[in-house]
Amino acid sequence: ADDVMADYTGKADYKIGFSQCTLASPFYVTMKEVAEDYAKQLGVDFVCVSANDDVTKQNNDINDMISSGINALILNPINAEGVAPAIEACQKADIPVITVDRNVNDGNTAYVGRDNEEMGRLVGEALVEELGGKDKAEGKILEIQGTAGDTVMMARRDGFESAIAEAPGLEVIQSAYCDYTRSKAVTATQDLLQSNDGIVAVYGHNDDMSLGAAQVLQEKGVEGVKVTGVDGLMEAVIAIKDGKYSITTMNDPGSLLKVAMNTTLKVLNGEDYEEFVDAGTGVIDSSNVDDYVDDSLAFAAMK
Amino acid sequence: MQEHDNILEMRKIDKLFPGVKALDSVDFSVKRGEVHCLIGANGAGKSTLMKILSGAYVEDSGEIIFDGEKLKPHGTLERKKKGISVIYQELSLVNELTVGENVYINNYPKTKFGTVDWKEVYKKTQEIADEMNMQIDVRAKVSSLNIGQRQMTEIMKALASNAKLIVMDEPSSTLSKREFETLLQLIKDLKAKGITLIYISHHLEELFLVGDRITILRNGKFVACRNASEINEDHLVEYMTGAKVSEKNEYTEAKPLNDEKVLEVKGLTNHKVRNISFDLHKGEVLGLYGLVGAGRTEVIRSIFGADLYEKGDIKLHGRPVHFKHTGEAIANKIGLIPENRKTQGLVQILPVWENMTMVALDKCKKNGIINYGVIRETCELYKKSLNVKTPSINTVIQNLSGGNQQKVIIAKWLFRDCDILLIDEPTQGIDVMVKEEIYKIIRNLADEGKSMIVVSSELDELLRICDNIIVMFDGKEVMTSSKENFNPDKILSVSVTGRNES
Amino acid sequence: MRKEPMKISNLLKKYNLLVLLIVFIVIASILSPNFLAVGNVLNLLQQASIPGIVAIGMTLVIIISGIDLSVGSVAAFAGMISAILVSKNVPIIIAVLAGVVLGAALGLITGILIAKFGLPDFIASLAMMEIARGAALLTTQGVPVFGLSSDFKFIGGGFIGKVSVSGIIWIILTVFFALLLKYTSFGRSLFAIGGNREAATLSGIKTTRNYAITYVLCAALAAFAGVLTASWLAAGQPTAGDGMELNAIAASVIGGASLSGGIGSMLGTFGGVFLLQIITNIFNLVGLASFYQQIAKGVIIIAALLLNRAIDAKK
Amino acid sequence: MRKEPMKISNLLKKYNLLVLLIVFIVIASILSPNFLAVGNVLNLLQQASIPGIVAIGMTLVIIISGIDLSVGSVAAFAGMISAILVSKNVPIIIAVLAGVVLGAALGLITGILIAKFGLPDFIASLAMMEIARGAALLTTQGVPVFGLSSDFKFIGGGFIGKVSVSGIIWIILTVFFALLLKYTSFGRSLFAIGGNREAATLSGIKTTRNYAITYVLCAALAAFAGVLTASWLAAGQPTAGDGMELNAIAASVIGGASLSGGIGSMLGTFGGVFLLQIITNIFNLVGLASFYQQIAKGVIIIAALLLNRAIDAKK
Ligand SMILES: Nc1ncnc2c1ncn2[C@@H]1O[C@H](COP(=O)(O)OP(=O)(O)OP(=O)(O)O)[C@@H](O)[C@H]1O
Ligand SMILES: Nc1ncnc2c1ncn2[C@@H]1O[C@H](COP(=O)(O)OP(=O)(O)OP(=O)(O)O)[C@@H](O)[C@H]1O
Ligand SMILES: O[C@@H]1[C@@H](O)[C@H](O)OC[C@H]1O
Ligand SMILES: [Mg+2]
Ligand SMILES: [Mg+2]
Repeated sequence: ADDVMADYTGKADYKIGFSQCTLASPFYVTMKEVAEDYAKQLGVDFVCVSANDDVTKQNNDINDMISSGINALILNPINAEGVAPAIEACQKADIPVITVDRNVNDGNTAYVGRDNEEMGRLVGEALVEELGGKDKAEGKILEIQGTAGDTVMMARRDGFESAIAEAPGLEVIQSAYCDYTRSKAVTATQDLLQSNDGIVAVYGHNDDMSLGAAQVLQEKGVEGVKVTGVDGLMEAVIAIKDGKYSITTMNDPGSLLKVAMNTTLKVLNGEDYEEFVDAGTGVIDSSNVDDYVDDSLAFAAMK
Repeated sequence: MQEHDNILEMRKIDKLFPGVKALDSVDFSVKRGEVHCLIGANGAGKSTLMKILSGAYVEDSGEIIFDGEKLKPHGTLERKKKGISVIYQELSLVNELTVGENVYINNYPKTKFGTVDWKEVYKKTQEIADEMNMQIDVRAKVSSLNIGQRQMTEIMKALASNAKLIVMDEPSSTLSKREFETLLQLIKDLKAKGITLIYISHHLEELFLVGDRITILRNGKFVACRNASEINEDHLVEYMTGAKVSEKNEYTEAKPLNDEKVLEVKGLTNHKVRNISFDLHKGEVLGLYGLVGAGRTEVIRSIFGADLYEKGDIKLHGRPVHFKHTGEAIANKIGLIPENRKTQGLVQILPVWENMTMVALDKCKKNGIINYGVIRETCELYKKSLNVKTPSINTVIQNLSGGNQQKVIIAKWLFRDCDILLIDEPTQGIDVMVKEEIYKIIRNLADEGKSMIVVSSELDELLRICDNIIVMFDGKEVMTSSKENFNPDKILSVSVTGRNES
Repeated sequence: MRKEPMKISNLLKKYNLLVLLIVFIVIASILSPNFLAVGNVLNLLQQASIPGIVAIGMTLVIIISGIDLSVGSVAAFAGMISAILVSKNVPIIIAVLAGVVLGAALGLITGILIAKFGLPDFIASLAMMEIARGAALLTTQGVPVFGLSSDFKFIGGGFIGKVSVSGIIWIILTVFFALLLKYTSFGRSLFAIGGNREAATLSGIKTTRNYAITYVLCAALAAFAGVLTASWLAAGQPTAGDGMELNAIAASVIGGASLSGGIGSMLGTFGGVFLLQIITNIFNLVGLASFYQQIAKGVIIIAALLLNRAIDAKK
Repeated sequence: MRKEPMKISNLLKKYNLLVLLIVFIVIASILSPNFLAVGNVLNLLQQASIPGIVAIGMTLVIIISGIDLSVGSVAAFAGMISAILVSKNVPIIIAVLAGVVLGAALGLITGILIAKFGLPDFIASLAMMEIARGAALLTTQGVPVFGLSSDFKFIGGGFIGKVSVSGIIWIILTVFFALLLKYTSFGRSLFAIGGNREAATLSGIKTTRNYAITYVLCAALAAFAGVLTASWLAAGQPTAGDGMELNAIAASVIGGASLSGGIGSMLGTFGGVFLLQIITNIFNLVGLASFYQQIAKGVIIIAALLLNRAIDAKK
């Protein structure tokens, strides 16, 4: 993955727009920040607008950016179809669209992303191992869900549950949707602990929520529950090192954006580019955590 | 034959409100084409009876026959269509809409497309105004009108709906003498057009000017119905109270004023009034007379710090003051009883005790916190001494009758123990018995050495209680007269013409 | 004698907003030369159309001194239903109508709860906001509906020449409701109800009925806006319309409506919607970072209202 | 003669809510045997404490007939500032105070805009909502602040025995403000202002000042709640508090406050907050799916208010 991470060196004098679905989570904020720094480094003109999770606004934002004269658009769509009109407008204006993190069904030039189902599956498999293997593992797993109807949520759910299905002794209890936010996860965990005995593990659709669950477990003095999540959030990585957290999978937003910027510039310069870049993932647990701890970062970086 | 003479018969009407029997088997009949006066003390049930007539309230039992037809208990719209029009005590106009629009509200002339024909709305309104000799801008917003003009709008509204019977619930209580004259003429014109009128008022002398017959209610019961020509004011009061009137109240004696000046106003000028100057002495009751709109309210509001003023010097006990907030005036033992009970004087949704203690809550504290024992004692005391009729001091004030609400406001300021009280229209809408009580309170306060400025549109009232009267016209002071020289005719003519030639 | 103070004062009221709009347009076009480009203006019209249609209904509700917080989720629910029907090949006109009728039905419930049972507007519509949002999500378990026929795209996303169809619809609806307010008994009754409900009742106006109808209209317009959104995006989005209510209320108030009722105009609201849309548009054009956008938007709303008051005071 | 109908009527008022609460608790404990477990009750206390503290301030504002939409973002902003200070090793007490003072300052701005410059409550606080949210995000460019010292966790997430500290704080604040409302001139003045502002002014009450102070209190309480949230989650979250305002308003109204002002009580609000929290709690306990939760919540709010009215009518 080394060349994926390499900084782009081609000359550039472009205006690049970035339409971000939301900034309501560190994941997205990091994408934006890395992109801004990197753009400065490259000397390209760069604007980022957040759609605040509102598809209508995302379409409007993109139209406005077209009016303001961008040369290319980096897009993290709220969902796969909702920005179709804006993408059409980009096509009409000859503006290439490079999707990042989440993809669209149609009309983009390239996509830089990751396989969220794979992330879920990796966590699931590693967890089954931690709990003693397919045949021995038993008990309830609390699954803290992200945002309703969101493709990322569904992929992480399906990947994880397919791995757990291999172990007949395990049962998954789904929480209410917690929108990837910690405070909602805390309340949900509190309530679910009341009505469920025999919880052996927690799996959150992101680390932020799982950290909330971990906190509740600690407050309630419940021990031995494995806490797992997705993202490689540094706070979770450090918790793994401290033995308070078990597993996470990497989802470094910074690398995503750098690759997306590189791809964009290649497109603009007429160079060769890959239409699909999988930025990759990988498990972090107590066995390899030391390789990833770096508290100057918000998310663990791919090695 | 007799039957057909009556345009309206209300029989055995009962109405119970939670805790109050507002109407108790009331009979009431009105002859076609007459002006029928309906009177009774505050809370006697006059307005309730009229609201039942208009369909705003539904009677508990009883029947109503109008124009030979028994009415079913239904809403205001149907009764309006039948020709019953009520001008409520609390006028029911929409402030943000124009005169014409209020007149034709829900009854618009339409174009052939079924849309509102605005030209026609204003044309027809103007026609009504012209016919009735009313000076009014039919396109003005109601919020910009004075009370008299608002009343005219209500009357036009009734005429626009082809009313056969118009009820006027205390139309005169907020009118000046001159505006009342206009009303009187209007009533005559309406009568001439064959319209029947029901007229409610606490000004007994008016009844003889406008009315053919008079029905008296007491405590929700029918007492009597008499021809106006066969009865006098004393009888009326007797019917209203159920007791013989002791003696006609006399004007108090003129007495020398105390030399001590408690308030000196020089050259007071604000957005409404110019160059007002007067002194108020200890123990003096000073009247401010004038037409509605003369600027009397503005004078006392400026003194009280409720409104800003541009120029003028005010001295309190010889010391210059300039209050920027009502709190400062109150701290200096000045109080103000505003002209509008409902919107300025009281917080309607709060209980009697809270309204009574609102300006003097500090006096109800022990160790810096409010002591409800003190509040209860104080309020019970005033309830008794002012004879406030309320089930309890915890009753929400909006459930009290107007007169009793006014007493609560007076109690509020008595409790504050002010040296100077500014009183705006103290007896508006208040029955004759309570009026007397209020006059007595004012005179007693004066005897105790309190000083008062009383604004009133009822000259009689000022003549009775004041030591001096200032007459205002269009924001200016045009005449000052002391008790020994009171000349009602002169005061009246000066207040109308604005000229003091003598 | 035949002075017409009403019309002059109306003009002046509009003029406040006009001043504001002109100030904004001048600033905007200085900040960004692209602002007044024909493309951008048409862009603006299209962007403003959907919130604009919602704001029409909200203004009606504000005139009767109500408030409707449920518009955003009603829009989402109606959009979902239409999208699902379109995806099942139901004729487009029926799918659109179904969405609008659904919205109207929800509005009727809210309206009855408020007008007949006396629940506070704020809370009744808040409850409806939760219900409609839950229902919208429930239709497809939260998954957006894709792959709608391109015919459906016309009403929300189509163009006649260079002008967006939804923009044209917005203008037509604005004119229609402006006329309704001015020239029908129903329209006039809304001002009476909002200005003084008791007086309106005593004048024989069917206040309860008209109050409820107004909520029906508001919800139906919101639902229609939701259908237009689905059409525009060629997808039903159960999370659409979040925050729509606040935007619509702000637009109405900036356009001169009073939350205490009895005052409001379609033209004012039209301007208010435009003004709010310009704010976001110009920020995007000049590339102001997102966080600053929110702050600036808040500051500008306050400034606009203060300016409004200052102009008023001058009169 | 020494009857005290005032107190009885108060009791009756409370009794409405009590009936509701009991109905709920009975249903809840039938639906889930865990509901009345000590652990769950303490749980509820903790969960309700933060919205509860916000609702105290909101009730004050509602009593003066205002409304404050900015509480959620003020909470977030204050929480961020405290968290940042704690992360920079500023003494905790100072960090907490800084958050609260910041909130108070924002409340002062909103209050002055409303009370002095006459902007509508709804819009002024809406603008402040945008501003504070933007500012909260701006502090760290949107990144949460974590890794806070465990001492800081005590106020928001700590326990004394098994009882949560924030729960205790909530109870203390409720009692404090109930006494303030009942036994101080300032407290009584709020009812007068909300009931009839003009009459209050003419009674010498400093309405403008007290109106603004109420907004200051509301924002300071919201800010404190935000600091507690940061403490509880051991992280400053710039996006925290979204939707807090609607929850707080709903709790106040369910607790008997009237949005037209002059009516409201701390005990009622306490019950209202609890009731809303029970709804979510019981759904989670019985495992009702999310979408149904929203619908059921809306329906229950309506049912609660209708029941409330039915009980009222019986009296
Ligand atoms: N809506 C109501 N609810 C409860 N009580 C009422 C209501 N309306 C009137 N009352 C009570 O019914 C009685 C009759 O009131 P009403 O208004 O008819 O008197 P009134 O003769 O018009 O008095 P006033 O001269 O003061 O206008 C009073 O005791 C009043 O307090
Ligand atoms: N709230 C109001 N709305 C509309 N017009 C009003 C209002 N208050 C007063 N007016 C009108 O404004 C004019 C000035 O009245 P104002 O009260 O200032 O004078 P005043 O001399 O104190 O009269 P008053 O006899 O009522 O005390 C009058 O024509 C009055 O009818
Ligand atoms: O952390 C999450 C990220 O991994 C995903 O893409 O979307 C939701 C985020 O909060
Ligand atoms: Mg009456
Ligand atoms: Mg006056």
